[in-house]
Amino acid sequence: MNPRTVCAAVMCGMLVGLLGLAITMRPEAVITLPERVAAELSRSGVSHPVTAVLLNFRSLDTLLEIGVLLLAVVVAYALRETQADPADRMGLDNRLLHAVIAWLFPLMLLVAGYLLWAGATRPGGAFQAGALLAAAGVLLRLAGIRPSDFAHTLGARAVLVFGLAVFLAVGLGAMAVGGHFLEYPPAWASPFIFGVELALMLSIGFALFSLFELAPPHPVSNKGARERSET
Amino acid sequence: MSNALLFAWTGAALCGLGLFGFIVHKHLMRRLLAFNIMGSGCFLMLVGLAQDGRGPDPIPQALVLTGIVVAVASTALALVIFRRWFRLSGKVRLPEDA
Amino acid sequence: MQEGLLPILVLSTSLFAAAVMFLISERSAALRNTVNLLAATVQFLLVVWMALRVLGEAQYETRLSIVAGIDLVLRADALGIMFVGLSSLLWLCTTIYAIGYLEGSPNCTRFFGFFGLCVASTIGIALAGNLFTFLLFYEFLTLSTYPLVVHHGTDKALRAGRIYLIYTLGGGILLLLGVAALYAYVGNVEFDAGAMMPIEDETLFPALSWIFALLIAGLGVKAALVPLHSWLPAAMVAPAPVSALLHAVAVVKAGAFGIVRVIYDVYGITFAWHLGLLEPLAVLAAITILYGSLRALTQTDLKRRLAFSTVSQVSYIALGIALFGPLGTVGALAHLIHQGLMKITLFFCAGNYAETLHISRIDQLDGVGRRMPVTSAAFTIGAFGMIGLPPTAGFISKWYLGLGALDAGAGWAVAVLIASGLLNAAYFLPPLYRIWFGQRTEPWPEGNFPRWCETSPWLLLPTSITAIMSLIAGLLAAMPFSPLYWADVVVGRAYLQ
Amino acid sequence: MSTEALVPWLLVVPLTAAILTLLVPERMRAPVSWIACVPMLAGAVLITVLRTGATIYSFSGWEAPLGISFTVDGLAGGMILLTAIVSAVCAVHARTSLRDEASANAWFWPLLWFMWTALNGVWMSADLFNLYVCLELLGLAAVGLVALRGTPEALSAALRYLLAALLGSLFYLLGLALIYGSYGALAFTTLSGVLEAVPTVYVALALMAAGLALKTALFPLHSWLPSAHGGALTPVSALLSALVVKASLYVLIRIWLHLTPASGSLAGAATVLGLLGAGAVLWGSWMAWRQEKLKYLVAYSTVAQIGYLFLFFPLVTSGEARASGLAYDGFVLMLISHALAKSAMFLSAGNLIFAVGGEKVSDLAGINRIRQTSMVSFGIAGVGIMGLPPSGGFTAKWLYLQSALITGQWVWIAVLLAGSVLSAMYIFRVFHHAYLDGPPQATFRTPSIWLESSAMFLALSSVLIGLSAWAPLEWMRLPIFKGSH
Repeated sequence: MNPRTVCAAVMCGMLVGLLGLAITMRPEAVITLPERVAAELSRSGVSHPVTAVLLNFRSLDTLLEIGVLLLAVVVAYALRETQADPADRMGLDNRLLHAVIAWLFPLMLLVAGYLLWAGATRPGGAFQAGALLAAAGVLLRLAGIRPSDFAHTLGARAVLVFGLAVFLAVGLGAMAVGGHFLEYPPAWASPFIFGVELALMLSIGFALFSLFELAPPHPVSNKGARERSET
Repeated sequence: MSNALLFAWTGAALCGLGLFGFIVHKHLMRRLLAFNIMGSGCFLMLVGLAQDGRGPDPIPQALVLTGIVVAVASTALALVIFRRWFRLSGKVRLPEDA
Repeated sequence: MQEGLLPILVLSTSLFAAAVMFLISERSAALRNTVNLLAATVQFLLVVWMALRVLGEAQYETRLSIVAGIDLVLRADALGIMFVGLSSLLWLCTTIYAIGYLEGSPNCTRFFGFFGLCVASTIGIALAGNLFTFLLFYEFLTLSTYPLVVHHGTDKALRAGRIYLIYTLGGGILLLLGVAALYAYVGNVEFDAGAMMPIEDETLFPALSWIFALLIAGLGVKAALVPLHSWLPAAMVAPAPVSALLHAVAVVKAGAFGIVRVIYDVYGITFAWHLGLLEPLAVLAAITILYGSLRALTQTDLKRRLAFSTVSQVSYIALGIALFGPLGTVGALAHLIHQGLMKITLFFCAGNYAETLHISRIDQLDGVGRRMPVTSAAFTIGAFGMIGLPPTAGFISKWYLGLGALDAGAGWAVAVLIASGLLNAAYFLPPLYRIWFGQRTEPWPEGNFPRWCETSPWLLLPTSITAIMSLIAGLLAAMPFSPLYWADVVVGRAYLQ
Repeated sequence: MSTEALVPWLLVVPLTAAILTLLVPERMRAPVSWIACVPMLAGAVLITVLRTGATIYSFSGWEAPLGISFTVDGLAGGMILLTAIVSAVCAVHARTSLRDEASANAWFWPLLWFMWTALNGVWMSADLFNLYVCLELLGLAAVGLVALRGTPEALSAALRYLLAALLGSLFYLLGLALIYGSYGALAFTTLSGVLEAVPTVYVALALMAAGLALKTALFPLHSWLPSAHGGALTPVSALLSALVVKASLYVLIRIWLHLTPASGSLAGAATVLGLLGAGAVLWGSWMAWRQEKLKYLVAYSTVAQIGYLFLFFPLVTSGEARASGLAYDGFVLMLISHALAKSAMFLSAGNLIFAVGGEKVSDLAGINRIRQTSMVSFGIAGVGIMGLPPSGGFTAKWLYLQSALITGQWVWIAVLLAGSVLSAMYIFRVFHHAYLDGPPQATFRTPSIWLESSAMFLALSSVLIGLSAWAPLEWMRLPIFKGSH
């Protein structure tokens, strides 16, 4: 038995042990936060508490989270430029796939829209909708329908930063009318939030899709193939 | 045991599992998967522990949503770099693990 | 001008020269030399002015707060002035010498840059107003001299540099620990003449004793007290002006000066004596004196012999201080200056021999007196001074040291002084005999010097100046402004309080 | 004017700059960034000068614990200023030094701005989960910057770094889950003083500490650092060593100061951290001494210096108020002066490598034939790293020594002194090679004035900070340590 496994086993055991100890011996404290959320929900502009937390109470987290996603795409761009991409193995010209996409694609767009809209009242929201958009894009890409060299245009980068930009703009707008950063006036809260979510959906969708697009699978060198087979 | 607590325990188990895989595996893809398992464990703990005997709590759910996006971004970044590394070196492990 | 700034001004003259050196290119030699000479002259004049004012009880002090309770203090007191005067004067001489010595050799700007930094740190050490400031410049001196020691970049030089670093940085660590401990236990430690450490409770005494040991060990490295002296002979590979400055003022004297500061201005001589810290130091100094002289006897290389002679001579200062009494102190302080003048003369001469006739070993000195009379005369003056023959400066300081020893009832110290005097004679007279009475058969190598001059005038001028001064310092010892006079002033002020 | 209004701009400006640098054509990205540096510097200076007491800013207008609040106290303000200075200088350096690296030159800038955003967030955020997001943003930006070079070495280093960072964040997240699960709050203001000395809390704190130590590359979890910092592009190395590793340590300090249970002693944990720090000092210096490549030497020296920073924990828990105050001052000064000196050192190392055209320490032979500026700035920075006077490193070490002497903790004194000897060993090894004369046919390029002046500026400031240490220490002192002076 090699030391690495032993070490892994020990660490795993310790972690689980500690967590178990922590879970079982948890102190009972008075929790008020959920009530606070419920109390302020009416002023948050949406009726779904999770969305309220995400896009109003703790909207800064969401703002930075979009930054994280954008960051990943930026790195993908940077690395793509250091190595030119040969023709990849995607775009299998498959009749059936094309037919399915013809049915699925509009449906996916529709569902994405619905999810976005539903976010205000029940589970759903920008990320789920964006993920669906990205999936639709991936389907197209797999079917060989590639958006030419869109990836390298200013337009692509604009779509990527659109969500973050709108989010920032809304936050600054709130400051302009005398509030704190991202502090929506209660009357305007719901349109603001919806606008932000719309922008976020587009950017998230395109970001996820570009991540797929920018690191495509390629026919690998035999060396690599061998290693892959042995692990 | 409330089912929320069951989530917490499952989360703890997943964390242990993920950590084990993360350490024991050398193939970068496996390590990445292990990381994601561990991440799911964390999220389960976060939600389960907070809701044990207190009813639903939107805050941890929102946190987990944010956490998922972050985890997705990190995984995607890792995959991007991993692909480039694989194409340059033809290796699927870090040099010291080869 | 607000006079508190004068110490800063003195310090910054050499810093300025150094800064310029690091900016100008290797080719602009004329600019380099002018800047250095100018800075050195200005600094010397400033120091003279400052000295006159200090004699009139003027107080110069500059404070710069670093952190709460820790100040950077530059203060010009009588003792500091002595050392500043020595270093600025010798900086001027050595700069002239170095210009001649390094003519046409590479990396001159780098050399002069670090040379200026080295002088600046010496000035800082001299003017330091508290132990922290002293420590600051003391460590900085180590850093700025290393590049000078390894200047040639040969393996030998780099090895010497490594030895130098190991010793001095090691000493620096001890000193740092000692100073930090002193600040932690006693608080801010200002230098103040004739101070008496304000400690009543006996419980601190053991701590103070080992702190004293740490401080002396840290300073002893640079002062080359046995057994911490080995770096000094090794550092001989440095260019002649560097060795000259290292031995006469910069490094070795910084250590000795530090010991004086610690005993007089930090612990207070009476308190140190009360703690019984002086006898061990005196014994150590005596051992160093004899050991250095004995090792010097066996050296065949001229510069190495001079180096060991330094090891022995510098300990006179420590000895004089450790002999609890005013006369010994006067001798010690006077020796601080005298030895500087004499030793730099000797090193200049050694440098002249090496540069002009490629003489490095003693057995090559036969008959050089006829080829280079001026240099040889200077060498003779320096050597007589080292031996302590009247009327040279060396005689004066040794005389006072002897009186101090008798005064303190330490007969053994007198014996040590006499013994070392004999040893000095034993290792200086043979080379002198070779120089004047030795016969050389083969002709001297030719150098491109003006016919009227035995070597490059750049080299000869400072040599003769320092030689003459070491003579005058002895002849006119009773006159005002002679080193002895200054020593009297310092000790007077110290013992009055 | 109140500093409160400044707080959001410290995030908005860099985010806007990130967006702009993504939109404008590639040759315009550097100029845009330079322009954006100006408001950042101005804001940092203003918030340091104008701040009185702790400034609290709640985003989206919701007070903590419901919303997210930022707290700008002395420590945060100082770090913001430090970040602004170092990043701006690195931007100046990058403008010139990245010219040859086409794609790096284009994409360095947005990454820089995301990193800057994340750093400011970390310094100010007073909310456990928001800190997690900021740390993630920071980590991914840093990984991206490391990968920017695109060489196999850079990519593997980035992967190693990424894996470490991700694992670290998960541990942090676990601790967070436990704390929220027990106390139902994330804001420091709500949590501080509430946490009891119970196993759950200790487990949570231990998990967080472990995760943050991994992100900070505390010995023996440091193995990812040298390749990441040593293999990256020069300005990136400088930023990473100067600022990024400090961020996770900073979070650890915050947790230590705000979230540790009032009852129950931390001496044990502090000793463990201190011992690991000691190990880092010794091992890191030793490894630095053994390195062939100049930048790897500097990177290992970072490992060692991180060790010094961790000595803060045992010194501050000594129980003696004055000693704790000195320890905190020493820590702050060590942090600042290391940031300045180490970035200066990396930039100078980059210039030297550019000058001699080789990455090895031994390639420096003959460097004395060209202008000495880069060598001198490396030397000045080296003085700070060795902790010799006159430098911030020396003053910081002095404060540490005072603190340790007052409480008679001789172990840490020994570590401090041994550390300075070891660091002298590897720094002077570089000088040693610089004094040798190289092969006569070797050709050297003199770095441009921009490269040299940026390195020199940081080096000189690392000296000045030591000679006027009282000013930053006054600004950055926290209320809990106020009484001790």
